[in-house]
Amino acid sequence: KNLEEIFEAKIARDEKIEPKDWMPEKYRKTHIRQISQHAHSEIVGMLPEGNWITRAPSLRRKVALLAKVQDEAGHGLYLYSACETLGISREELYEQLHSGKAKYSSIFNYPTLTWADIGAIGWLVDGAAIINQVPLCNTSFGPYARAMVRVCKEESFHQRQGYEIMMTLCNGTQEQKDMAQDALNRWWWPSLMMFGPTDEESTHTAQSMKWKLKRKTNDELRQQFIDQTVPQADILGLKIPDDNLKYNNDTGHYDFGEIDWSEFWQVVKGHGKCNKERLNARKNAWENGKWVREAAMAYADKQHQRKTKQTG
Amino acid sequence: KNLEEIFEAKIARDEKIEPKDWMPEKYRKTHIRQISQHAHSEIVGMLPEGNWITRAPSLRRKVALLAKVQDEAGHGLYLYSACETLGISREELYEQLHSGKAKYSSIFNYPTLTWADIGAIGWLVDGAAIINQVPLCNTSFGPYARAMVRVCKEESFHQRQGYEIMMTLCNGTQEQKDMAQDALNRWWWPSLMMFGPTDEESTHTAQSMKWKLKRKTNDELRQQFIDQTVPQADILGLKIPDDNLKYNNDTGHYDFGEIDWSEFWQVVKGHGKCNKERLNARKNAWENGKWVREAAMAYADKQHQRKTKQTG
Amino acid sequence: MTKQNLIHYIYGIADNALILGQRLSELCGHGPTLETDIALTNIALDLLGQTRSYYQYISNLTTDGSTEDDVAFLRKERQYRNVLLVEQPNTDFAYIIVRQYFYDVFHYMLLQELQLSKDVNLTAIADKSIKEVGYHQQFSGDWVKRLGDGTSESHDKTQQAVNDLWVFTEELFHLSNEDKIVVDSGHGINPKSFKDQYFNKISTLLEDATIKVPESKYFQKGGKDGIHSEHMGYILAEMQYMQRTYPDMKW
Amino acid sequence: MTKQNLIHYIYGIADNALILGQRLSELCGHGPTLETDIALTNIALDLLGQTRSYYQYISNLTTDGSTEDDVAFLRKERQYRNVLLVEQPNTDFAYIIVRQYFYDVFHYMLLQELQLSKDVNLTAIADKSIKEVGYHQQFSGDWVKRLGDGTSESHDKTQQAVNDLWVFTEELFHLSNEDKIVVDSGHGINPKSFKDQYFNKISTLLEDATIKVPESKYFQKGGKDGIHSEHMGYILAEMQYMQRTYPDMKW
Repeated sequence: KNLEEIFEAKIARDEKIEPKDWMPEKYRKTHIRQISQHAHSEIVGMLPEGNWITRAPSLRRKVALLAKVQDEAGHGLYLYSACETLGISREELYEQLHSGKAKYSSIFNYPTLTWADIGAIGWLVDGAAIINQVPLCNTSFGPYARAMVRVCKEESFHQRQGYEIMMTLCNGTQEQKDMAQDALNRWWWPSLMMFGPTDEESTHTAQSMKWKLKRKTNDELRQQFIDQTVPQADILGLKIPDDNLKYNNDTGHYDFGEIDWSEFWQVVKGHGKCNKERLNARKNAWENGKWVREAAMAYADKQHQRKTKQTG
Repeated sequence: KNLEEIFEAKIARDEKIEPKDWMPEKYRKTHIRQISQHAHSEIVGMLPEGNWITRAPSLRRKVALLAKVQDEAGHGLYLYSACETLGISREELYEQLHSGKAKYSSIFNYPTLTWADIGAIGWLVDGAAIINQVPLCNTSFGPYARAMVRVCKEESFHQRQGYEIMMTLCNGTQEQKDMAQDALNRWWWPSLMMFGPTDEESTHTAQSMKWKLKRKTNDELRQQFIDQTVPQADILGLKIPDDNLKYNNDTGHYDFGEIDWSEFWQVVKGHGKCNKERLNARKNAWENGKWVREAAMAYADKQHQRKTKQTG
Repeated sequence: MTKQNLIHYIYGIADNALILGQRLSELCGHGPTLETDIALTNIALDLLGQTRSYYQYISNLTTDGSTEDDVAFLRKERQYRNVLLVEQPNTDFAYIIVRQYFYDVFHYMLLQELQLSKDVNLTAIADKSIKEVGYHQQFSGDWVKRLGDGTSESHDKTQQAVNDLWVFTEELFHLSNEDKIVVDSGHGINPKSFKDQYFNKISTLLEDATIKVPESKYFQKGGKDGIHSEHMGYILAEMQYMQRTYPDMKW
Repeated sequence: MTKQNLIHYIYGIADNALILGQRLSELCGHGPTLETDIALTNIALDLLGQTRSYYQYISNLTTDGSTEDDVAFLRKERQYRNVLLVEQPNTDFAYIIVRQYFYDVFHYMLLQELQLSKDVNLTAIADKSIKEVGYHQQFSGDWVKRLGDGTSESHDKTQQAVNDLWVFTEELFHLSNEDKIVVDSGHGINPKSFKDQYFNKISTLLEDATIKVPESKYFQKGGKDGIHSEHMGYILAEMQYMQRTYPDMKW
């Protein structure tokens, strides 16, 4: 009981909880769930963008995209490491991903169909991610908070890069502009869904608020995203695909149309356009890599034995 | 002894040897070797042209190429069937191909690099094949002779089609004409090698002559091919890549330069550009198809048992 | 109904034949036996032949001088109207056969109806094609039975292919708003009229092949609206390579 | 030496970096571990960065206003001068590592010599790149040892990869007649000067990794003369897709 009070007090004082500190089992479990889900999202998120690396339209864009996807691998790495401090191995985490037990962000179950999708993902998906993630830089669990500081810095670079791709397209030929509009049409609603179900439908929120895993509700964050993004679309000269979108002078926010929650749940439940492909790609990478990981371990063992023999 | 005399007399009278007829073991073995080598060549020969089906530049050409490659599969089928009448199974024949024991025509170990290669193969490779094969329509072994009648008819259609591709390119843009010339440059010498080593180096010829597996020597056939092809190249406006090529008024034939026999032997011995790919493609098709063939047999057995149960 | 509506509608049929023909073309020379290699190539040839008939008709309908090859090779991905089913990869022979069977049965029923179109060009193509497609569905149906009721390995692979491809069947019956105009005019046909018949037929054969009919209520669509899977870009990069790289030439 | 000779020569170096970078790009997101995924992507990034430097130099040398992207994406297959080694497919991780190692060791020795070129642009690129390439050969060499001297499975796969890729090593040292002009002028370097050193180095490491050094006397070449393997067409169809499909646009 005393431990729990110390723990609660620490959080209340905005001090970080560190892996060696005592923590309630539920805190540990919730953090494993959230951090791993976040790590998995980075890793699965490499795939839709990775789909365009070999077809990027210029060398400059190819290099930038490759570097961006690599950053996502890096984020996955920090986040898995943060998660491992909670006493779970990377293998177990992967196992949960591959078996479907652990989730990842549903946005990555949509296909990337044109080059403009690479712009739209940077602009919208990374934009939404940042809004979700910035508050986590101050979350209570130290390793997660520190990982998020690095992640957020890079994400905002990615977002600018995505927006710049969109800008180039919108300053280009009519065909390029159409491509940009089409990408916005397809990514807009899924991006809004990235903030999760409406507050009425959302679970865990109170607890997460206390642990600073969450500071605003889903609907608040979604509204923030819309308010931030609409003017950016105006600058691009693109039309957001929502006939009900309208600035509300009374609230100072944009009103917007109804989200198709049946689509949201369909994708979350594993029936989106690319759920199967994404998971298969990850599973194949892992299974095909098994012999490589085993070789590395066997070699390290042999080297170790050789050394101990020499010195012993 | 009597049997052998009857057999020899039959051949001398230009009668066909049929599978049920007595034949010397060497005749059987030689025919299995040659017919299977020919069948394998058809099947492996599907691969270099098959490489361009998905990239054919027009629907008409795509359909024609697909049909042509299918014809080659058909030729393979007749020839394997002819070979099977000599008491060897298709599985054994494939096994010989896959293990490298049986050979196939070395020409198919060169890569198809541009669309013009499809024209050049039809024109030159099928052209050379016809010259090699026409005499076989009168060979002594009945099933082989009859298969060759069908094969030759289709091959000459293929050759005209290939020449027409070359003609279209040569009547096209400079880029297309260059493409045609480049293909001729790469396929000319390998085509000359299709007639095999020079007569001095060639084995089996006397025996093969007697059995009508051969009516002219390698060098005679090669000369016939050159004499026939040079004027065709002139019509196309293409230059044959041989500075020593020159019409000889005395002989009434074209003189030509030295063939690079070291290349010939390198490819025959398995070290051509595509030997490994071609054989792997065939082995993979066969190995990946194993479960399909087993399923078909299992199903046929079940159907048979069901029928016998019903009637029994 | 405008000419544009009609062209749009025809793409919805013809692009299936093109893309499935392209997918089958990839297999030429790599089949499990020579006989199946030849049979699948035959199907590809029929489909590509039909594609040409449809595209030649479209080429006649357009006023900009587009040829059948412009139509085949010079559209952008978002302009192709094939269903997602036909662009699925040649994962293994079970996928190839199940994909084919799911398409063939639909295709046959579609052509039966299309024979009754007001559009004489379409009925002519349908008349010419239906016999071919009858053979296709016989071939693929026989193989579904062989594989499903063959060995336990082939059964499992077939069940897997059915499970994975089932989600693409519903889209075959999708009609865009533009399509509806063509249907209402009597030129197009409404596939919903034979939807039950379709699912009855394939379910019966699957059961006969000892394959469990999936019960998923989730289906994928998008292809008919030009929203394809990520496979499509690679199909097109390869298929369009020559026309894109050497524009405005005759071959 | 003409400007054309020099451009031709530079393609012979730069195209290797482009095509190997492209091959490695295919792997991004599919590595056996996150760490190797990141490391291979780093190599790809370095190679593509070097490619850009070379192509920008070529772009400056040309008088027709070609940009680095025209040079990268708008040549025909026969105009690419990369060696066959770098276009070989990502068959498995052993192939990827062995291909990389065979290339990296050559690349490092090449850059060492290129630092002594008369051409200040080339020496500048070599100076900038050599440290990166030093890391590459360290990484790939370490992995050859891990895989060769790891498990029996990894040993066999590595031996297989070495056997299959060995035939492509000799071509690294091939000089076309045009190249010779550039070498003789002091701008290019003659790789034959370090050929023995190369084969000694890789043979020593292979033996260290318990891998048998192949004894084949047959080698493959052609890439440097634009005669590529059948893989190359598919690499280009994919890589050039956007530039071919949407000509003359800015991205």
